[in-house]
Amino acid sequence: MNLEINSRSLAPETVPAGNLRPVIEWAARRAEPLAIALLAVLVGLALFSLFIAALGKSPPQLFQLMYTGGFGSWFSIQNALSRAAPLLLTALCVALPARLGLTVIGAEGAVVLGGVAGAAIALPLVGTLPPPVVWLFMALAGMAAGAVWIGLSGFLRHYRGVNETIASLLLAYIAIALMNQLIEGPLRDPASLNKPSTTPLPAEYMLGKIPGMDVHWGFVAGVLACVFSYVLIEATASGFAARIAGGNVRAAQIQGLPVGRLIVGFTALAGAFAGLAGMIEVAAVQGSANASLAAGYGYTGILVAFLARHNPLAIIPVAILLGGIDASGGLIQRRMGLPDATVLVLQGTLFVVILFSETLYGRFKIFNPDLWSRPEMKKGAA
Amino acid sequence: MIIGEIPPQKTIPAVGVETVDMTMRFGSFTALDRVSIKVEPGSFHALLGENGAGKSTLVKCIMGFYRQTSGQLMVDGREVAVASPRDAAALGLGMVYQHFTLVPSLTGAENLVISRADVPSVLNWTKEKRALAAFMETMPFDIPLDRPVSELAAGEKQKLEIIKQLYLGRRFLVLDEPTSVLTPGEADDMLGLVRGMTERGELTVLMISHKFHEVTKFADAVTVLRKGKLTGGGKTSELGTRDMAAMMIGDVKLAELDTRLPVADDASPVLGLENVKAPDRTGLKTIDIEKLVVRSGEIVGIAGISGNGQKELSEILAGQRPTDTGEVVVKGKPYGATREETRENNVRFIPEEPLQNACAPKMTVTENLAFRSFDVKPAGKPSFWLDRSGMRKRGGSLIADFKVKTASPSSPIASLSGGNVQRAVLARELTGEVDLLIVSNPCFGLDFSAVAEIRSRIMKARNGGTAVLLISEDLDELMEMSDRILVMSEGRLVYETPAREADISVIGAHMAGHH
Amino acid sequence: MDGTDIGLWGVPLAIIAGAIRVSTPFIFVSLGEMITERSGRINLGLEGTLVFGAMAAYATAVLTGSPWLGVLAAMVAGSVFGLIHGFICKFPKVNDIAIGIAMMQFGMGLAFFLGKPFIQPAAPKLPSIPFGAWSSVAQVQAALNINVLFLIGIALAFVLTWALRNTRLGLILRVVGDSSDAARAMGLNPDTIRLLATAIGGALAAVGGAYLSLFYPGSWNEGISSGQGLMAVALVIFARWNPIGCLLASLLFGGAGALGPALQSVGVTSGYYLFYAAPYVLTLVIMIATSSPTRSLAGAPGALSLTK
Amino acid sequence: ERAAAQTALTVGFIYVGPKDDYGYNQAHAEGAAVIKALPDITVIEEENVPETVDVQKTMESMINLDGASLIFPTSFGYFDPHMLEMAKKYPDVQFRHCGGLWKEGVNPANTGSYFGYIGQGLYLNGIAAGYATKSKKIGFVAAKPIPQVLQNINSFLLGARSVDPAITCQVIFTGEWSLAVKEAEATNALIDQGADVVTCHVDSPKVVVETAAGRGAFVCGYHANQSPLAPEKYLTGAEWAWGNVYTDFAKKAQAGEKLGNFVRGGLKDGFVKMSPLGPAVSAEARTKFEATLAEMTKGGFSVFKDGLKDNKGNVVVAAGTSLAEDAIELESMDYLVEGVIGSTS
Ligand SMILES: Nc1ncnc2c1ncn2[C@@H]1O[C@H](COP(=O)(O)OP(=O)(O)OP(=O)(O)O)[C@@H](O)[C@H]1O
Ligand SMILES: Nc1ncnc2c1ncn2[C@@H]1O[C@H](COP(=O)(O)OP(=O)(O)OP(=O)(O)O)[C@@H](O)[C@H]1O
Ligand SMILES: [Mg+2]
Ligand SMILES: [Mg+2]
Repeated sequence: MNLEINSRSLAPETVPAGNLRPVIEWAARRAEPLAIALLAVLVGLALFSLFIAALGKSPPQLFQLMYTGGFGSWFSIQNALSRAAPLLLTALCVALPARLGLTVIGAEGAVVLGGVAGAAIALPLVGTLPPPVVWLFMALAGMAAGAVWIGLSGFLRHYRGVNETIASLLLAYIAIALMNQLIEGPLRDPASLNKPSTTPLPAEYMLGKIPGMDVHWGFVAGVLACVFSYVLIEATASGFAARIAGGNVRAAQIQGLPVGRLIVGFTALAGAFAGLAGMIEVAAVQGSANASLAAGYGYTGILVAFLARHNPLAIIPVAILLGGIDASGGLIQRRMGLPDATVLVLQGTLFVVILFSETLYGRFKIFNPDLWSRPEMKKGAA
Repeated sequence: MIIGEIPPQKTIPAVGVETVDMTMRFGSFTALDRVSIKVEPGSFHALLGENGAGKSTLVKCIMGFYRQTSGQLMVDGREVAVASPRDAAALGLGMVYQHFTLVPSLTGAENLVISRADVPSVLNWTKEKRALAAFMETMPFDIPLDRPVSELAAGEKQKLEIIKQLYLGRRFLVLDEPTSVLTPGEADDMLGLVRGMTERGELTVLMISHKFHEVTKFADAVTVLRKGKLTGGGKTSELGTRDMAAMMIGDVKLAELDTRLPVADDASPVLGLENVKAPDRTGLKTIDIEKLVVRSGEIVGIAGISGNGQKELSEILAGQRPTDTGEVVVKGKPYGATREETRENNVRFIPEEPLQNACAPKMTVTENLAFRSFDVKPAGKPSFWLDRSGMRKRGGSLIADFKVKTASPSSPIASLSGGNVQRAVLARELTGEVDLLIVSNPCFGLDFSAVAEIRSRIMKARNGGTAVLLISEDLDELMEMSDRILVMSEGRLVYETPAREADISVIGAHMAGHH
Repeated sequence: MDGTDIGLWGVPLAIIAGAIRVSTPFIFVSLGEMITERSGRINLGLEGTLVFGAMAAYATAVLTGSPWLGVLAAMVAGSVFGLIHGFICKFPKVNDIAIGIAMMQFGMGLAFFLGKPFIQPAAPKLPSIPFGAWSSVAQVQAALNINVLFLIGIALAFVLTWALRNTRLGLILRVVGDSSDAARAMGLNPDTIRLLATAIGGALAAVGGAYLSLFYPGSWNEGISSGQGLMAVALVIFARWNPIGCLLASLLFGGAGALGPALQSVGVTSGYYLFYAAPYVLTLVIMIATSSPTRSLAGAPGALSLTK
Repeated sequence: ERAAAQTALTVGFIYVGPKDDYGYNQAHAEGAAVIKALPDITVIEEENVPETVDVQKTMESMINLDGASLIFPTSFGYFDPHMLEMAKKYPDVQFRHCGGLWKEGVNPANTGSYFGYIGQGLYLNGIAAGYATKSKKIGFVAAKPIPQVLQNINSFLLGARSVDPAITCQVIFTGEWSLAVKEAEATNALIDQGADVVTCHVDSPKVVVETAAGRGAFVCGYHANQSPLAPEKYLTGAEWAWGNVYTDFAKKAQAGEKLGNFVRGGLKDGFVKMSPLGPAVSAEARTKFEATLAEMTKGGFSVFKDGLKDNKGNVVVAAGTSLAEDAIELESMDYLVEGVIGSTS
């Protein structure tokens, strides 16, 4: 099957001329991802409704509950934001390498080690330094650990030719083993009885909540990281260089761009963000490093990044959306008697449909100025 | 059975093809407009036209890749409906593509057998090999069939493509720019053998080509397309090159090469390689360049059959391939192709297949044009922020200067035609001071007006003092452009000659490894 | 049971026995992925297919009383997953790696959802053949109590090796995997062939899942798979797209997985998390040792996006 | 409003895994099902809730959206910081946590912990195992070396040694609470080393029970009754009886009485029970099993006593002293006793 949407185009026959055209073109190109994503979400929800209806449950009730549980009240919104916080950072761990053409799926490893490193460095500092300084050290340590882990995948890819998707996955398994070994061995707080953990942070060393909200500072850190990444990629020369390398490594090399440094640098930065997510999990939620660090944030981040098409700003709404779906999962279990896997099915359906919708890009004439007129209309100077 | 329906008895196996008012539209764009051509059985017919004239579209309609919008196809005088390549094959129509369609990891024998329509589910290789050997007896070419195709030389591959079509019983062959990857010797050899087959009535050939000398030498008749319309044709014996060119491009004046300024005796060496060794891409052989110097204001051509280390050489120069020993020197200093060194020495690079090797296909034309300059301020200092409006302005003027045809500066560069991508890359690489230019197959697949323009730009740069290293598989191009020609074979530079005194047959012999 | 004490011999025995017991899912899933990748497509979602296959097999076996019907059901379900993947990836611009990850999520979600009622009931298990009857050592007897699927997996590896050279389908698969253009020029439709190859890959992965739920460990729950499907992609690269290589890599991986428990059982007790990570470390080390930035991977299908 | 809340009660249960896992979570879900049947009680449940901010939000959601006033977060990892955090925020809601160590004065008054002396059940398992073993080697598949698990391993061996002091127990840690293939491999490794009775402490004992029985070894169950999985080989099992505990909490909450903060109980209190003895248990074994059970049911039975050494040779219970089931030291056990082959890290 071959969708030839070109021919039955949706575009106006006349194309506005004059100075407005660049603006209209710009707007059309920007509108495309929004429109297609919206369409895909609607189709995904429709498919999921069929599934729910086939089980004899009511889709309207389900969507009503999803709204109530995810976004229907101030409490629910905060619930969604809390769950979104780590996803913002782990999604960046996938999106940044993706802009360089790398598919990294091992953010979980960086999260886990970032948490352990943050907790470990805090141990000797707590009590001697004020909390903000300790947080700084924890953040640096967590980010360094994550940077090493994902940067290693980038390094192996560029300098050794090892596939980064597989390497990062293997490294994630290894990281979890390392974490368990450390928290049950050298770093174990003897007082952590039935849940092996590092020594917990004292209450005053815990990263608090955003004033007026029941959402920890990790959310702010995540949003800032997304904005930072966006600016880095879109508005700086090194971001542009990275996009060239991601668009075509050979072209970047011919330009003399330091591709190796870019790959290692961006994967390390990506890992640093995931490591920061782990450190925040320790400093804002758990209070210590323990096996709960491997809660799957790294894997959900893959979903978020792909749905956001690796655009750091788009990660913010997508992560909140997923946080909301996740938040409503409990309510769906309790009120409708559906198992918790319902949310997984919904996420999977949305994920598949949204990625499928990738094929629609460039097909709608209305969004694609290249189809508005044949090249004959503009022949350069000739 | 009704007598009238019996097809006329054929006297020769070759198949004739005719199109009647063939029209093909892509959306609102008409790529072929009522084109009627007639290819007699047993003839050698050439199809000419600029890039985008519709040649490929026409043959794709014949071969069943496209369904024409309107018009008829006649095979051996009967109207036929060809809905798929399979239908075309059943009628004895076959095509050899510009880019090889042999499967590299399969052996020649596997390639031949699997392309047959009636392959049994389980192959009896002893039987198949015997049959193949018997078939090869009847062929004018001799090709080893038990090696993976990836190990064959380009000429051997092209021959194998033709053998494959004959093995499959095709008696009408479309050859799409069949000689672009061959040495002149190989090209003559191959076309001569094919011509022999047409003369014996075993085969009909429709060849797409941009090379007039091939057309004049081998074809019986030509058809010329321009912008989707038939603009002329006739017997080659009655047409001159000038007539054909006029039919192709109308009255447009071609860009002319500047007269070559003499190379000063004291011209300073710009690029130097000494005893450079590096593994090739299979990791089994080595590239070994004893000495290579390019001086300011000269064009040094590197000839060679593809796969003899030219790619690796350009990768070494681009810093993509680490060397085992030796170093690359530019203007007397070691050169590692970093951005700083590239910028300081004004080194520019035009690799082959620019969309694959020099562009980021999904980025816009403007962005692609900014690859050299995005990280410096106009004053030359490194810039941290990206200057988007400056980039747009610069892009706009480069698009105008180099006549890049694009729907908009913010279209993805992949949406441009091949020639326009090439132009965009030239615009980027040839703007500003250029002291060293490394070019690889710059005109591959382009029509002659585009070719003329690109060559004239390179020559202009040379006359302005740029040192040019031109790596090309097209000997005509090297003869026309170079001051000195070096031949590369099996990873080494095996022969050097000033271009004025060059003898094509000697160069060809060295290319083929007879040295 | 007579308790013969075999002491330290337990370690090599456990590794061999573990290789036999644990490797079967890896064999199937990696052979399945090998077929898919040989066609020029990559399916990263076999973990979801495998888990769904485990569930489908178990549920069918519970409902019908026949484990073999369970295996069949798994194959059908697995091929449906493969078909969905293959169908979606036919469309231009769709990224096969990303769709794989999405299908993994979808498959696991659906398996957990539909599998809830089957956690409790016990299903009949697949039979095994006592190849160890000659030995008087109980441990050897146990180790050689081999499931038919393991034997089928080994046979399959050899059959595939032969078929890739000597059958029409095998050659077609290689053609499509090496070059879409060449395939199209031959009148083959690469999308259709990749669709079928992905479906077969899915079916085999699901058999791997059926082995988990119906033989070893022989139970259905949400933790039944511990990444067997994800590892397939690594094993196939490791095996250089060669069926016998897949078999050996799976045996190696299975054996390495048995190392941890076996060492603890003979008293090597500290650092067991690190022993458990041995298969992953081993895979990574071998991948690093055998890759090179300047050479393309030997044996990699030319049309595969992963290796470009 | 307040008065209504005293009779109509909404109770929330949170499980870390699937609630039908034939093990830990199922035992709690069965308890929840018991109080679901009581009048004026609504039970709401959520499964597969990770020990992260998720569980905090789940508790809050149960409180805010469903009006829960008594919550049982059943996994150990829910206690600190998650439940404590919520307890501070919602002082009107009662939280009771399974297994945690609630401390007077340290932890909020609206929280508490409950647990059962299941180690005694393991001791009884050990007695059945001690009679059944011929190789004098028994095996234990354990998730992680934490006090609850270590106490179970030790109790199992000491029970067996009360039958024959020559018996040893091999332990293998899998490192995860639920990891089917590794649990099966561990079981096989134990049996390869000669163990002929196996028990376990993982979330879902189904795999261990089936694998061990499949290799011809005897098995003792844990968490719930697994005898249907291996009717011939199942000796007995230590089961939770959470229904009693939850009924007690719920009734008190409905009546507006104060709930206990530190609730413990054993066989005597109906917190823990034993699976019926299987057909393979000899008459001799049955006699000793029942005698010991009767003694335990009286209360004050000490498994750990009198100069007990760990497997590194250190004395861990001073000579002449004994630790009854309610001895608080048992809840921080960090050693394996003499006769257990394995180490705690
Ligand atoms: N599938 C397609 N859909 C839409 N437009 C297409 C498609 N394929 C090619 N084009 C259009 O055709 C033109 C490119 O055709 P092609 O690459 O054959 O170049 P060309 O006509 O040979 O030009 P040149 O002489 O510059 O090489 C572009 O303008 C492109 O927009
Ligand atoms: N699939 C397509 N969709 C839209 N336009 C197309 C498509 N294919 C070709 N065209 C248009 O048809 C025109 C004719 O293209 P065609 O490939 O036939 O040229 P050609 O004569 O073979 O050129 P070349 O010498 O570069 O091979 C091109 O300008 C291109 O714009
Ligand atoms: Mg073209
Ligand atoms: Mg063409």
